[in-house]
Amino acid sequence: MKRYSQTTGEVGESSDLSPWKTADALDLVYVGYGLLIVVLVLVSYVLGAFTWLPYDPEQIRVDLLNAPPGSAGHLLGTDFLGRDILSRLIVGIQAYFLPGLLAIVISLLLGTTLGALAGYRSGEVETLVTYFNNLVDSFPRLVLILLVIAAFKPGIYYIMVVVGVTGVPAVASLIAGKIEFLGQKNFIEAAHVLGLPSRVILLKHILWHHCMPLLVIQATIGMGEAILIETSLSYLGFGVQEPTPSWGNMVQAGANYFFQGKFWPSTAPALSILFTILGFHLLGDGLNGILEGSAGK
Amino acid sequence: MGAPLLEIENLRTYFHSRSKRAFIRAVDGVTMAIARGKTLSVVGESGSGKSVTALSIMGLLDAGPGVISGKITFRTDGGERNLLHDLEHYVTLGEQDGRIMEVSKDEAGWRKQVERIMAEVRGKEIAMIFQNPKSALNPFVTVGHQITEAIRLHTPTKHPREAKERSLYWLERVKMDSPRLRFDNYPYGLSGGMCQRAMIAMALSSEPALLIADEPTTGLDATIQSTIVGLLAELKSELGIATLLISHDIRVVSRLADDVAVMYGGTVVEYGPAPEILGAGFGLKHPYTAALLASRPSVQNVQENGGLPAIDGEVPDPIEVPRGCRFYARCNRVTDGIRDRCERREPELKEVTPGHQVRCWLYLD
Amino acid sequence: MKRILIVGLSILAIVVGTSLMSPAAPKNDGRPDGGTLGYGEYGRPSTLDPITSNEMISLRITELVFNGLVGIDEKQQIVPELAERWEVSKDGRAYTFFLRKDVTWHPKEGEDSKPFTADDVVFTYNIMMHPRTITPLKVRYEFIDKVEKLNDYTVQFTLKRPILNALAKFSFKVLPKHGPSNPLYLTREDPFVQHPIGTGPYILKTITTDREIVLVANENYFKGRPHINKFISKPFADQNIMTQALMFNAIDMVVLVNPRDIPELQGDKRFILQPYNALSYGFFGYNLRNPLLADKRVRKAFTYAVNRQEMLDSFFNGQGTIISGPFAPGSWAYNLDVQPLPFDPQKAIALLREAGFNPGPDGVMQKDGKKLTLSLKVPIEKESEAVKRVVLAFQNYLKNIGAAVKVEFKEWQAWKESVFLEHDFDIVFASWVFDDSADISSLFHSAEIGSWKNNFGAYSNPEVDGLIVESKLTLDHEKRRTINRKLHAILSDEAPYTFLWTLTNYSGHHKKLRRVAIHPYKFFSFADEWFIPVADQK
Amino acid sequence: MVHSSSGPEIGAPPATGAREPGIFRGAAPTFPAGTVKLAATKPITLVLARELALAALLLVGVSFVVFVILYLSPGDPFSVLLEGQISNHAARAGLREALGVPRTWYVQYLSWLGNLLQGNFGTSIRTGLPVFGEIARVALSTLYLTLGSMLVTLLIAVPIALHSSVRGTTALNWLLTMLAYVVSALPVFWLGYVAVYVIIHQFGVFPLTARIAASSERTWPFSLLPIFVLGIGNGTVSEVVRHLREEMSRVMGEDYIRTARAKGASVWRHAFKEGLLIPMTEIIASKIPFILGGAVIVEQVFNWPGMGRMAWQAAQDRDFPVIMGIAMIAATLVRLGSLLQRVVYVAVNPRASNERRGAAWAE
Repeated sequence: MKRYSQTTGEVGESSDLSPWKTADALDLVYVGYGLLIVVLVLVSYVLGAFTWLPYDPEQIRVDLLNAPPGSAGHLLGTDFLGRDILSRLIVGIQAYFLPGLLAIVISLLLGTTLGALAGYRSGEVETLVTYFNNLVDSFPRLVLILLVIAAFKPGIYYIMVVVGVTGVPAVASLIAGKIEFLGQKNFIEAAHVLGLPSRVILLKHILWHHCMPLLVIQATIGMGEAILIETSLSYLGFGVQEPTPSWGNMVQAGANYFFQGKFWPSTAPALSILFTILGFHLLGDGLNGILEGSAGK
Repeated sequence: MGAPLLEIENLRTYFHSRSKRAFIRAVDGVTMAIARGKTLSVVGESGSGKSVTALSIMGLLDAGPGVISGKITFRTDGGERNLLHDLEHYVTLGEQDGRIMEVSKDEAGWRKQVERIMAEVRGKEIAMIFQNPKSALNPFVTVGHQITEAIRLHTPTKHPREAKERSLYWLERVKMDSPRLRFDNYPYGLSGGMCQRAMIAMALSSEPALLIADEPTTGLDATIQSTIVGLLAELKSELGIATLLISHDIRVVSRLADDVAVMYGGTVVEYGPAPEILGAGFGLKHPYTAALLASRPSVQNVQENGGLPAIDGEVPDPIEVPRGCRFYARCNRVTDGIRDRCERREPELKEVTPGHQVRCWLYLD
Repeated sequence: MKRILIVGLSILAIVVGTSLMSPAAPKNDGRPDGGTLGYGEYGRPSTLDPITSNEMISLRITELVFNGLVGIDEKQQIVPELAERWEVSKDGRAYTFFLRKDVTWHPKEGEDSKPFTADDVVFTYNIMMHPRTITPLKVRYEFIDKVEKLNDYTVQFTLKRPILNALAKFSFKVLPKHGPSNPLYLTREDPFVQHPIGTGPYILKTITTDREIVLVANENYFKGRPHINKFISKPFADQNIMTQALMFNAIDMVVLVNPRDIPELQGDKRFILQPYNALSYGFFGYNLRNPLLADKRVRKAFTYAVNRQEMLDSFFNGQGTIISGPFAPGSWAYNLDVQPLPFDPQKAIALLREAGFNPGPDGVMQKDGKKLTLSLKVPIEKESEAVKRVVLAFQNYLKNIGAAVKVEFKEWQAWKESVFLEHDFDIVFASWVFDDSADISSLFHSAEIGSWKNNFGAYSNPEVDGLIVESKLTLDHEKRRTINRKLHAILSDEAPYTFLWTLTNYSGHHKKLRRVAIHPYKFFSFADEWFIPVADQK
Repeated sequence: MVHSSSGPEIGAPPATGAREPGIFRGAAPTFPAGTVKLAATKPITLVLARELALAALLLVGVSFVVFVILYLSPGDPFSVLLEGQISNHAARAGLREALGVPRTWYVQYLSWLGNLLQGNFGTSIRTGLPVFGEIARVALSTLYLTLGSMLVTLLIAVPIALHSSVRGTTALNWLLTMLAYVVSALPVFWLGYVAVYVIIHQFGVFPLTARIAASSERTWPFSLLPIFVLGIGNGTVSEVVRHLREEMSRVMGEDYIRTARAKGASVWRHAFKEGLLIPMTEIIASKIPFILGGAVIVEQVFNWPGMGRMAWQAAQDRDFPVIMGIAMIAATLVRLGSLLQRVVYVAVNPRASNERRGAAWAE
């Protein structure tokens, strides 16, 4: 049963409601969940930063290795060195926060610039940007990272720079597409007619008003990718190195005991990754659904 | 000449605007009928609900609430059936002092039912041609193949080669130049006019009882428009197929229509034989019709008014439908005697002369 | 602790003047032939010849494919292999080997197998010593002056000077003259290094696309046909998966079981864990170039601070022995009278204070304003949480006595550079693997300080230097033993390393494999004796 | 994300051409509109020639990027690499010294590129074997793995996408979509461990690589496990679902689909090409890099003898010739993928391929 209703529309008031008022309930739920995750991440970042933690995440307890959850006051148990998993999960955020931010900033800045160029000036510029995008897209990201690692050294920041750059084409073509679309809606021409300088149109109207949601979404997704990449690299031994905790190296270290039936040390961080990334994706989808969905209605 | 081929009774088709959280009353109680072999033409400004009516008949609207009530009786040799049969079971209306404020609809069930009913009607009994033929044809399939498909679906001709011959016949019938060549073309290779001919060929090839032409000339340049209209006129006389012609272009209508229904704001405001309605003089006409005719470019108009009088104001907002006469806001023939009623109550369709009904307080006493 | 640094020098052995005769050609020991043995290796071999290869995986393969003039049995005795007997001249400078006449090389593709002659021995020595040949073996044979072929089955080596246990060094694997495409020297470009042929019990048949190395029994092996038909070396990229592969019969043997999996296998009756004690030990090595560490008391303090037993028990299920000095336990040179320093944090702190350190505001010890913060460099090893455990625990122990250790993981190559070339480290965690537990000259002799030399900690002590040289020169075994015991005592007190332990290596194999004897570090030396009962051959 | 199909009610959706970009960005080759128009009047062969040229151009770019990375890296690994490219014969003749190694960067690059073009990728520092042969040996099994997992991804994504694009959000497809999202968000190697654990303890079979598992008939299906794990866990399922759904619902709103319904023809038949075939090739082509990346991990876990494992090994040993070779080969695969995509696109889309007659006859 799908339900359509009319807010007693008396003659006169026919102004548009805000998209948030009219959004799909589902989309709202997604956004809600996404925001919840974002908040959690931020909170645990702060907690980590001030080391307000149940235990010292680097305190080794040789007598309490791979303890199951709840044992000896360790809410999520302990890892292969008897360190408190919960505390390490919280601190683990630190490993991603700045690096992830770096990656995001790179891909967003470069991406929007190129995208704006491509979408706004067609011709050679566009062709060049397209070439750049396809070029970057030609590299399997992980292989490229391995190459960089071999060439320089396994540092999370090196890696995140690569992640950022490989994220550029996505943003670029997104922005370009958006601008093209708006162009088709004679949006830009209109602005021109009103005598607005291109810069203003580009920055204020297009990027700010129309691309913001997209960029926000991209940012969250970028963070998610940063986490997954680091996890994969940890498995390969190139991720964040001990004793600094990262969710990736926690899953990796825990997984060494997986086949002995000690699931928890790897499952706890794995699930944190899962819920976080899920949150980021749903946030993106929700925002998309609400903002894009309401467009043109 | 017996019962009409198609009878529409009090059809209501609503849409829903998410951003306004309100209903768009696209079609709001339309009643009309098409006699066998005759052409009924629906005229009105864009947004008056003409096309939606047509799509409602074909059951092609599954967005939003869509068709929510009414009856469409379709009579063929196969007997008579209601194209909206049982659909009311899937829709429940919440009314509030005579206005529908809420619709809840079991879309899946509704859709299934529609498909069930329309399965053997679409394309077979009722065929349809659209505006903007270029985009209405499948760009990925050759013209010929699209026609052959219709033939093999709906006529006894199943064998590919025969089907091809058949569709070539129809292509000639619609005066497509060098049909054999066109047969293998993709739509984008053809001009708008050619596409429309192809569309018509495709529609007629299954020899339907009723042809719905939805703004068949829109999106074509003037010269081609007239040739297409000419074609339709010929086919009409040759095939004598009943047609529902939807157009905002009076000239097209006057060339093809037997009967005319003038739609305004989702309802029929005037309904009757073409000559009477489109004929000169302002006798028994709905003010809107009059205005519409007046705005049509013609020698007479120019002589009389030294120019083209446009209708002031705009089409009423389909969301906040006025309680009184829908045309009241723009009407230039309101007299103090009726003003009050015009504003408060909506007039009924009233027969002013046999077979000619008008919805206006002027004629309601 | 899988990464190893091989220190090559001579092998301990009791000199056997005249040889025992070798067993008859066909193995009529009543044990069944047949069956296949698939064994799992963590990682892949680089090259498969005995000369250019430099890691354990290849070493194990070459042990199956090649033979030396002499071999070394379970009891570390020298036994004849390609040479059926030998004579040593009075002055101990001339070694004459009389070769077996019944030995043939594995056949090359589409060729008959050629006989093994003195030429091959001469060829092998020359190719080994050729400047263009890159091999860790060179240094070990500089004591040889020249080699000459007396006749087809007699070859004589002349030494520059008589040395102890020279005979053991003639266990180097012999290559066929017709093997390498380049007669002068052997490089990794030579196809031979990937498809070697030898005289050994198993013939290298193919290397499958997924780098499985298939070896088949050598029907006319001079010691008699080996029992098991096929050896397949299967490379694994994931140790956890490798153990599971063993437990679920995808493979029959794992050459080195990860300590964390030992309990699981011990619990399982289908499998046998076979301990084999590689002559090796793990240690924390200190860089004495750092003034803080130049003070012996600091180094000893660290050693006191570390609870080695606790680590051994909880990280390695107690599979190993704590050591006190530079010699591998089980070696005759090891001095059992020297006890490992006990775990005693108080004493450690006391020593530090004695050395002039006092707790700073942040709890870190400092000496005239200089903090006791040190960098510990560790090679990255995927899944090597054993390493992680030890170093992190070490860091933890030192924290308790007020020494701050910064752990830095670097990938293998980079690690080697910073330790052996740039000497840019304070502490390293590594382990030595010896093939001669009695010679530590390259580790602690001051002449061994410098780029790519083994005394990376720059430990220098005239007394030690003297003793090392002395022990090298002496020809008297007892005298040498006493010298080494002295060395042991001094180095254990000087603590250039914090000596940790010798871990007992375990190979795990399915119980269907019988008569499995494993050589301490060459592993497959006795594989031709292994067999699988007919019932289990499937 | 899950939009009910009750889209914008009145007024047909935007005609083909510009469409609102969703989260997903357009297919692999996002070409400037201009060039596409240009292609429209070209015969198919010409279009393909152009694509090929473009791919070649891109590969040169790739090689340059690879070169720059290596050139900037500390030490002078590149000289090593070049030496490795000198054939054994030359080396034996002692030419290496005589030849030396070119100094200036562009000479280095060009000589390297020249060798690449002759299929000479140098020799592995670790094994001393020619890199090209080494990679060629394993590339096939990686291809097998990646193609297989793409298939799996599609098998999962397509039904979900189609169902929700036509029916809108239903409990069922919502659940499935969520599932797709969940698996996309899991670390793939962990997923692998779980899979292995489950299989082992449910069936007591060890799913190793094809050959080993295939040794007994009963177990051969388990050899496909890596393919499934990669197919599910490569992190692209959710995006594939999203893209296909959006494309399909867009096409469902096209005029010609309405026409098809009006004439009682099968909507699927008419929507297939633009609504499924093209988007499918698009998304797959653009996801190849991700899947290849995932292969690196899966090959580690399942001991799958492929390029990914080789790449890891090479990174470990700083074996530049190998990892550069792999980067090049992988990039080539990616380019091939999008080339294929273009071929399909041009083949099915009359607009892109030639219709000279039609164009000429236009009134």
